[in-house]
Amino acid sequence: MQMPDKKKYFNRNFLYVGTLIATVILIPYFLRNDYYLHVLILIGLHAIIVLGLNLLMGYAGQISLGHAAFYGLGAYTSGILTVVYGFHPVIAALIALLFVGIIAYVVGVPSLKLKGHYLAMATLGFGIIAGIIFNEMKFTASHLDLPMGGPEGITDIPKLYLIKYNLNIDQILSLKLSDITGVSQVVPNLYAFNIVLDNDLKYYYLVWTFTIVILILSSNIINSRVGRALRALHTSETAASTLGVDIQKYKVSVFVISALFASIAGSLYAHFIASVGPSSFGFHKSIMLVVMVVVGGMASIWGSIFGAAVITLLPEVLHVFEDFDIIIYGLILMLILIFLPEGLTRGVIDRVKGRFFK
Amino acid sequence: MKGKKFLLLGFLLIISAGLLVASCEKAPPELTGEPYVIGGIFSVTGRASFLGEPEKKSMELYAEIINSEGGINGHPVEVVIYDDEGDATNSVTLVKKLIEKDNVLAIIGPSLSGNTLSIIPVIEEKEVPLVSCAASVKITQPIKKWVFKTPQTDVMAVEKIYEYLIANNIKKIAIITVANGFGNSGKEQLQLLAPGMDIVIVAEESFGPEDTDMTSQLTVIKGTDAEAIICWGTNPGPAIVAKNIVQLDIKIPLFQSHGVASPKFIDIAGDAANGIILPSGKILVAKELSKSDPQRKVLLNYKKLYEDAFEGSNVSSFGGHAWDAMAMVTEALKVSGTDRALLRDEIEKTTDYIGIHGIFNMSPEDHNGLNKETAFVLLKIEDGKWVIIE
Amino acid sequence: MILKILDLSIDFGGVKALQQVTFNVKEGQIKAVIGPNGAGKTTLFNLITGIFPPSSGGIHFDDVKIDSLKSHKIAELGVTRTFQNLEIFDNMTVLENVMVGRHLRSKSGFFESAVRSESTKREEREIIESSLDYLDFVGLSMRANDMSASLPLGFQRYLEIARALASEPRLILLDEPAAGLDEKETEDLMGLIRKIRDKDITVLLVEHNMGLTMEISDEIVVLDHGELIAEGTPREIQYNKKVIEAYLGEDDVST
Amino acid sequence: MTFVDQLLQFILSGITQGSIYAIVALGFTIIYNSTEIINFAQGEFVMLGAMFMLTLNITLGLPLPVAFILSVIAVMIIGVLIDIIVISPIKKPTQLSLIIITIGASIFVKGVAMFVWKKDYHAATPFSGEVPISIGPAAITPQALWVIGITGTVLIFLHIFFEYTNTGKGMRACAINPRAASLLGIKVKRMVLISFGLAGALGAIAGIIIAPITFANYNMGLMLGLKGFCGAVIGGLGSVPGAIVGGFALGILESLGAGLISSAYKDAIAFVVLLLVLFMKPTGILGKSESKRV
Repeated sequence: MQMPDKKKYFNRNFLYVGTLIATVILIPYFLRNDYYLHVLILIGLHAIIVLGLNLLMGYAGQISLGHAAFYGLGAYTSGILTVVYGFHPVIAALIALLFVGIIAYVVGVPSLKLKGHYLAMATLGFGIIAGIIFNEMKFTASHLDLPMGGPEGITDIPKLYLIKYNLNIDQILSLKLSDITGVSQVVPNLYAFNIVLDNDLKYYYLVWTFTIVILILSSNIINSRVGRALRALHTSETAASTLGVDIQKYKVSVFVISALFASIAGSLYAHFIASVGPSSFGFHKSIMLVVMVVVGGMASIWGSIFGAAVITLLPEVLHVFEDFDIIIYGLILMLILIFLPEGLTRGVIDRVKGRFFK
Repeated sequence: MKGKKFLLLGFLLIISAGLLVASCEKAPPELTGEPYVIGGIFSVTGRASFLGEPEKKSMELYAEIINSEGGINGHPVEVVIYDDEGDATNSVTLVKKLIEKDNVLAIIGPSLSGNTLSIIPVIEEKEVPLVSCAASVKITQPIKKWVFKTPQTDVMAVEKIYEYLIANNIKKIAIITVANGFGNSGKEQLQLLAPGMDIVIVAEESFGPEDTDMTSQLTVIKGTDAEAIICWGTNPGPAIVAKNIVQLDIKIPLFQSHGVASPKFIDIAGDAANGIILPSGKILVAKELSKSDPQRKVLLNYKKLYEDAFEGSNVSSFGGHAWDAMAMVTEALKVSGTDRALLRDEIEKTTDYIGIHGIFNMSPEDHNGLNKETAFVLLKIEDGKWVIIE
Repeated sequence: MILKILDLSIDFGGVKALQQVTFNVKEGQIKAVIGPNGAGKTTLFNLITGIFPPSSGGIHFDDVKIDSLKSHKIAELGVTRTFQNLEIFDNMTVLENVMVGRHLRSKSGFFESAVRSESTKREEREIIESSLDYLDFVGLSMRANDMSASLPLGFQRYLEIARALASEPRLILLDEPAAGLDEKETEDLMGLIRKIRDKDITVLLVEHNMGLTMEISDEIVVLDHGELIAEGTPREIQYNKKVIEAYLGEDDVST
Repeated sequence: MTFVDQLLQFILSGITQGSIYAIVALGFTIIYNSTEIINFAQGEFVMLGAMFMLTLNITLGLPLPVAFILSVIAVMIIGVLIDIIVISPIKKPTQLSLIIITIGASIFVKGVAMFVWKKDYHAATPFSGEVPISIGPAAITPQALWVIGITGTVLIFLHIFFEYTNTGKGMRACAINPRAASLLGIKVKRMVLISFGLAGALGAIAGIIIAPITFANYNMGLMLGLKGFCGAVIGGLGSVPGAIVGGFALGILESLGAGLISSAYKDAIAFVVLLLVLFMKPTGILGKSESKRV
């Protein structure tokens, strides 16, 4: 009996993951400065969200036009908890995960009973409502001189750190809120385990570790029992349910998972950009994320990385056209969808190698 | 089917070729020394384009003029301007691009307060002087070593209006503000200063930047005992508010913010604009200023240069912020050369610089440098023209 | 009695698809449902597998009331089906289609699958093995890694059967499996259905091919315009006046 | 001003706002009806209508009716061009790829409009002055009455077009079952072309009549398109009267929300209601329910 595709598939996948890890480690040595590193970090953040969105849209076939809201919720929760309430960043990020998961469930259960345009409209509506709430939320706290939030967003979000000891014991004991959030307070690295991610290179490695881990998790999900159930319900919900697949449960689960991925990216964003504002999580951001999925290639894990990279780099390249960059951006979107409907990955790679590539 | 594809390809190629040609930059005049590069971040497109567009034009115009007069000590001034489209994430990316890739000596902008606050950590870490064109008081309070700003803080505009209210013993007011950075910062100052001048805010309404009808909010205000309405926003909202007030036959006086201090407002509000009072930079009434006013010459010069360079578009106070910033940075460059720290110190030493928005006196404690006398003047719109009240 | 149907009726906006249909299916039996087009055969299958609920009446499987359950719950009890117009997962390979059939017989959730725990790996190997067995059962193992959409019609029918069998059902509903098959393929199909019955899986069959139905069924139920007009062994049905009338129309009842 | 007066004013303003959303929603419904496409570029057709009207009426000084017709024709041509160049070349269109391609088209059109008409806000001349008409204590601008009137006439025209003309019936046939329609000799491709042209025309009309109220700017299309789409869904996606009812409902709802609850959350209230409608009755107030047969 012919050796099933599975074995051959796995060492091909290890090869690609290996090359990705190698490139991620090596790239910084070729880059001259922080700007390229900054763009690469943004690509990593977008890739995390797009991997989740691809599980939802590419594999399970459920459209979401409001995923920037989960990205924003993750970022805002991390920002608010660390700046206004002085939580430790890692704890804040975990609370953000839980909070976003609950909201995704509450929104997901009713929305995912809908199909096609109606689901698109429900998620779009949710995205806009979240955008308005980000714009209106205000936070006042004792140690803040002016209220935080509103259109100007939350600022002075501390760098991500694991353990941060101060010099002397009594200072540790009388740890004031502003101490933890004080960004400019330079703590000499007397203590060996003073792990503070204060420069872009460290942050780059952190973000891309998350991206690669999430890529592997997504790939595992796809090549497993639950992945097949998702792909089955994408083609025919009726057939899948007669084989025992609980359609509603799987749709909501993959919706919540994609929201959790977006929340992780949000928390990483908050500590990287050090401020969160409504302008970064609006309707146009949700559209950009969906474009990354479609352009990268639906139902293709590697398409997510590729799509995130191309669409994040595009505006940087188009800056040379100044005001006309949005004309070119719209043009490129149309061209890709007309000439390469299955997305860049499958389209380009297929034509180059002429072989099916998962 | 085949024919249509080539039709599409041909059509799209022509468009992109046309745009490529239109966008290549003009070759800078050749000057000896290596160029002084100044960076700019403005919201040139998107919802805040009425801020970013004039700011970008003013900055480019100023550089052109400086270069035509021999640059700075023989060094040509080169400006590198990026558009953050109003998104704070883009501002952070672009500030790093300016510093790392274009290694600019100083940065002017961003146009919006939220975007300015988001890039401050990078500015302080990389120690590059920033002169913001956004108004929020948080930008310069608490003082940040490397951060300056040219726009007057909203506090001064609010004070101007409140003083007028007290002079005409109007006690109860209603405020209606736009739900963006500009409106929010104005609302905070209106609320903060009201008790001190025993003015009571009896109604607080707001409207979205793209809303097209505010009659509901104004009907609520009409139901209160407010004696005046203060609308804090930027076009087109305030113009719609003015027209709705006429529609609802609301008689009490309407005040606007310096956000609409431009001829554009009168164009679109039409005769609903008459009778409106608002604080504004002196740019709008440059001709009517008394000869003794030192700013008159500077304002008329800027107005003439701007309207000659960009026929069809009239000068706006927002462009003035970038103009003042360029003036201060280029003055400081004469002394500092390419040393950023020295450049920062020089900017901080700017004294008695007569700018578009007033007379700037920077100091280690004040990185805005404007006081309310010189910053604002109160204007009234009478049959389509600006008239100075005070 | 593995399946009991009692006074089952349903109407779509006035159109009476089924009216008071009552019949039972014995364990291990091959029972056929025949009737002219539009008699309500596929509607009956849709009701049994919970695609939509009936207007009235009841369906019991192993004395469990299933007519208001969701179709995935019904599948859990051991009832599955094939489809008249094929609902193949064309975005997957032949093998993967059958692996979906193993869904009920495996349990690793999102978390175990994501981290690829030992139990998941073991379970994946087991799923692949058993799926290959079922492909072998229907004679499709040589096409395991091809895309399912590339299979000819006949093979796609066998794939659906293999996929349904993979969920190890106790009752399988075959919805016109012989439609579009040639002489030889129908012959093979008959052998396959017998092999299914030999794995004591009860078969409920909807089929137009009279030759196949008469030869293979233990009992036959005849529907006409949503009503049950006859039930009995193939011989009794062949000479039942009402059945002939329903099929051949009024006048030439004399033959 | 008693509470009742305020309520009357809220409703009147809601009707003005609702009529804008209604006519924009109509554009969505026409294209959705014959192609199942949600045309995210519909908002840009509205913007183009307003902008063409500005150039023809104010810059070139053509009389109002002439400028009105020319603008409508111009946007109709653009709508047809978008179908020929952008929509029909797509090989196997999926719901999602169509949503993205119309978004790409809307970004492209917005970019070109910014290039042509620059970024300022322009005031359009109202059809019959600006003296408000008072209905009891409440007041409404004449332009608002024009908007309601024209929306009404357009509705009647569409009713006649779809009920009594062959092309109209052909388009409805395509909506229900394109394959069956093509078997009957209806050229589905041409029907789609006409529906894009018609949607262009509707967008243009909407843009022209609302510009005096909302001012015209290259960026006005997005939010208007979203609200129009919202109205179409609330009213029942695919039903022409539904679009009108949904549009007005959304307008009145927003106006009441702003007046009675909080103006800051006006849009949020509108979209919350949209979600409630979607969750309770996805097919909308007047929509027909579709069931998928196995």
